[in-house]
Amino acid sequence: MILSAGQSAFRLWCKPMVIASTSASTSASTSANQISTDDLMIVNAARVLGTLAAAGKAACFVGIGLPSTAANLARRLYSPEPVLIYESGCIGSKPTRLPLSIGDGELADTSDSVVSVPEIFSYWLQAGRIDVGFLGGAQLDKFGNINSTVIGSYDKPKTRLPGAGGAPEIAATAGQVIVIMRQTKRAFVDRCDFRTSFGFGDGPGHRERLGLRGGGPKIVITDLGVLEPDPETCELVQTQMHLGVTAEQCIENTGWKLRIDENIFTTEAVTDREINALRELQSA
Amino acid sequence: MILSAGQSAFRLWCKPMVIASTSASTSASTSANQISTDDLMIVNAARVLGTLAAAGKAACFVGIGLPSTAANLARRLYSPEPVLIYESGCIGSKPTRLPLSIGDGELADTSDSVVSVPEIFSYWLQAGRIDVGFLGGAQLDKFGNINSTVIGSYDKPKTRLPGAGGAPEIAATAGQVIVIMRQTKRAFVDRCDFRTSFGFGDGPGHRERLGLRGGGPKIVITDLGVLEPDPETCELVQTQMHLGVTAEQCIENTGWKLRIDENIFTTEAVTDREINALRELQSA
Amino acid sequence: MAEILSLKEAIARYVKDGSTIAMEGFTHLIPHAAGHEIIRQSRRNLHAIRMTPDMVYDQLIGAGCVSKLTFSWGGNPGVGSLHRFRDAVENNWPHQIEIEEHSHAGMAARYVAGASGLPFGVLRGYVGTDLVDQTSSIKTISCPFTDEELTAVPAINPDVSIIHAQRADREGNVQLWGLLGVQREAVLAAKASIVTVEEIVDKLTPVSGGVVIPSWVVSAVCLVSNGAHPSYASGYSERDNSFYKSWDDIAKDRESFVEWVKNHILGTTDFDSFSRSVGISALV
Amino acid sequence: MAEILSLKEAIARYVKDGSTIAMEGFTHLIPHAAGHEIIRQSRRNLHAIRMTPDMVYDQLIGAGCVSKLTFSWGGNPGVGSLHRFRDAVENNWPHQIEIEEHSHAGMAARYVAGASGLPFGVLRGYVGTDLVDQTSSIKTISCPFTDEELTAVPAINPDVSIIHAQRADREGNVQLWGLLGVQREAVLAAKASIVTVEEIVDKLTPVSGGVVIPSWVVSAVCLVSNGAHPSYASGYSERDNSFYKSWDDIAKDRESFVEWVKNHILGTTDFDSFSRSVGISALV
Repeated sequence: MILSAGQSAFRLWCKPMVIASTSASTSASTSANQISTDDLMIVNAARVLGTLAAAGKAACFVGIGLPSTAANLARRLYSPEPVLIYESGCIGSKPTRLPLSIGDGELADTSDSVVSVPEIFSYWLQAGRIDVGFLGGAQLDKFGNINSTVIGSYDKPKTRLPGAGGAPEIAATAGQVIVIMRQTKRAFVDRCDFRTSFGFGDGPGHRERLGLRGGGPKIVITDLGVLEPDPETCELVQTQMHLGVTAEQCIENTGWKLRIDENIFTTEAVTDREINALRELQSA
Repeated sequence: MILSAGQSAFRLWCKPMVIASTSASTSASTSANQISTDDLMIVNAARVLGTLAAAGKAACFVGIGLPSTAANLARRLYSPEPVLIYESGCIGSKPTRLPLSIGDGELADTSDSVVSVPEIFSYWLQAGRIDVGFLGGAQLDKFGNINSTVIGSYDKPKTRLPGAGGAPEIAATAGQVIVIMRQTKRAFVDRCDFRTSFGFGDGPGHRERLGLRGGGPKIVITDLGVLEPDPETCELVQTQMHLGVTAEQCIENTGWKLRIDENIFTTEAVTDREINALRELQSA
Repeated sequence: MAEILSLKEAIARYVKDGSTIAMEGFTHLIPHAAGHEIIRQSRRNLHAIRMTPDMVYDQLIGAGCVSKLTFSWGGNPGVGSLHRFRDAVENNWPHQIEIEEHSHAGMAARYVAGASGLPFGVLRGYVGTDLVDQTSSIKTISCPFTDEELTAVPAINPDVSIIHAQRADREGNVQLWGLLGVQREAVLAAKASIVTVEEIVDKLTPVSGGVVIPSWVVSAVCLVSNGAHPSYASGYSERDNSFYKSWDDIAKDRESFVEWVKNHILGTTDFDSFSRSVGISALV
Repeated sequence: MAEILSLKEAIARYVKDGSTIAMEGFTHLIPHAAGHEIIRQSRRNLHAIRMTPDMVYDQLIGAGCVSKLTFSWGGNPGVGSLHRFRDAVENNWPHQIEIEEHSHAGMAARYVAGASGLPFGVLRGYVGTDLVDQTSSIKTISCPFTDEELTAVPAINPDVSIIHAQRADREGNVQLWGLLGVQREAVLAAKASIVTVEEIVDKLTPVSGGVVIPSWVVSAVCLVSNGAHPSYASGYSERDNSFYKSWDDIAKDRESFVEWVKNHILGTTDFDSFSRSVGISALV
């Protein structure tokens, strides 16, 4: 069964309470504020985090790049703020500018606590203290599994990718996983060449059979819109599209036979407040 | 076979090089410097540590009481100094006065490094970084096993003792163990009521069969003298007596059929330098 | 996020009859005030866990709050026996208590496992000792790579862990320094946690050797100045060694113990009133 | 006790052809100078271990020093691929290298086991991923108490671990602060260790968030100011992000890489001369 809008997790976050006062129709449109597809992904990810933080699910395991930008944007837009945790050992980081790397000194200097790398994975991630993990990769399959290891075969790879990093245990353990990736036929595949991070595996019940404690990939934010897993089949379904994107575009840019939610709707336009906060963050 | 003097470990330490310049016949005899049996044990233990430190075996796991006093006395008398490690997490402590408890703030304040209690046992003791461990207890048996758990049966103890603490793993893992205990028939028993810390178990080869990595109890320092394990039978043998102590006294105060080393000799008298350093330490 | 509560309210909310509690502190930062409040609220059938049960656990046991004790060393450091603990084990007074006995290394491994979300910890420990025969919580485990036999111990995950720390900020972030013991692990292993602090400040400033436990892993923070007495809080107070010595006389005798608890704990309303009653000053 | 040596002497003494080496640093404090010296001394057949092999491992691999790489994430953070690493894996240039691939959580557990003197570490990890099929160094293990299945990974115990730290004293005690990564574990797990430092001082003063690695667990301390460049040492330098970016172009092409190594590493005598050669200033 395709998700009804009522079941869809995005219903929770498409209208975060704290930005309800901003008119939903206010879209940022000045030329200085051209909204890129990166901006769209960042803002929508920040909204999810804002809603999760409001629900008390605030501890967010962040990687550098779009996730870090989104998490720091959420810190500026929402109250309560999400708690940012970086695998370099920083807990409760409140950087005043965007960190350039996961080991940026700014992260350590602005953290509540800095711990060793072994500890961040044992006492914090493995212990189940992380509510939200961000992941991305070279390939995402229809069951939300991610490949960041190799394109082609493992022994004779066409492309050797960086590898697992913290991803396998984030995917297994975080309360839920938010995937941020550009939606292309090459990246959104029927089956990953290599399963680096486990999503829903081969489908319903697979996570449970393996005893994984985290909730898995609950939302995939792309440059075209949002996908969410059908709660019955675990297959990722397009549930939301950015303004101007068509269902055909989504289908064309997906390597599996993508289903479109019957109640699909358009993501709320990026507001001035959001884009201004983002620009401020990026220029800090 | 009884130890010959040449085989006996004490040959190594009865004349620590750094005090060789002090006349061996200089005994401390002023009334202000009455030598107690505690003093005798402390000074002799400090000498062992001094010799071990000179041989590069300097990392010493210390408990409060006589061991801590002996270790700190050795720091004042010998160069290189032993490195003092307390189970409260202090590594390389250099207290200026004797700590009153294992958690004395002075220990933390004067340490090279303060780590958590889990870490002191995993990264430091278990990893085999401790050269010397001091132990004591309510009962010591002829194979150097120690009881600090119960007198009587475990379920209906006549006397409930404090228990294991760090002792079992110190006994198993330290490069060697120095036992400091008063020699009495009640304490020096044929077999411990409870084996809290493993010495040589039931005799030769037992440590090896269990795969224990440390050297076990190599020396027992008492108020009467010194016992060492016979390298063939592993049984503790009296190898040294303090001035004025007789072999009969040692035998009478030992609960097993104590053997006296044929080359037994008298511990070097406590020197002025030693007792003065000890008094200075005690009054600091 | 931690709530700032009165100690009375925090104990009432989180410590229930039958709870498994851990009150940690390795000589330094022992949460005495919280122990008193548990006695005042007449909690019963507690499973009390602690590496080094000392005076405050002696009080809990003697006051009849404890039905099971899990520990590794139970004594009055530098003084001698815990008389109430001994009376309970030796004579079932005031009632029988079950004991589960470990070594420090084993207890530390158990807390680390608990804090890490693992069901067990692995160590080189207990081998050859009689401790293994007295509990089902010590088992052997084989290394899947080397076939070597090691020891496994089950994770500790208390219902509530209670610690004392130097200070917290108004958001409930907790800072402690000096000897850290196993307190962070105890908090991270527990389902709920209470931290008594010397001081609540607007902003935590970094302290050398200090750690911060973020508010979001703590349940309640309670302001109890000098709440570790007769233990101490580095930077705020010194250990009251004479109080530890005087405990020996108070606890030796059932009547004097009962009288003391009646007058100074049950007969007082909080730690300040206790302090006035026993004549200790909150300021050092 | 650590000896204070020139980096040239330390590498010559401790890094041999065929050695297993770990050069750790999590974005912060990466021992680049030491990596260059290994290339300069033409070490071959190294088993190189690192959680996050980045530029310096790319250099070692491209220069033909490495026959096996054990790692969890191999990329140029914030920039992209490690071209020499990819060329080795994809095209066997300059020769074939064996890879042993893990996740961060698994590598951290392996170092912790190594530092703790255990043959293996336990974690919730790798479950459902294809990583388990590619190495014999990931196995399952059952909890002896709950029967739950977990993952075991073998300890890492390098022949030599090399790290960079802020400073040391003249006795070779090492102090580092800021993001600590897995460096302390790498040193404690290794049979020998080399630490390059920004500065050697008379006395180490406490630093908030700092740790001290005592001299007696370190083999050699080498003064190499700015020796982490283009990584950084908190308090001494900032990350040279443009250098990381420029590496992409240098390493993309075999010829430009070979030329770069020839001119700037093989053609220089030490890190100062390298720095002059590439035009970086030792002072920030």
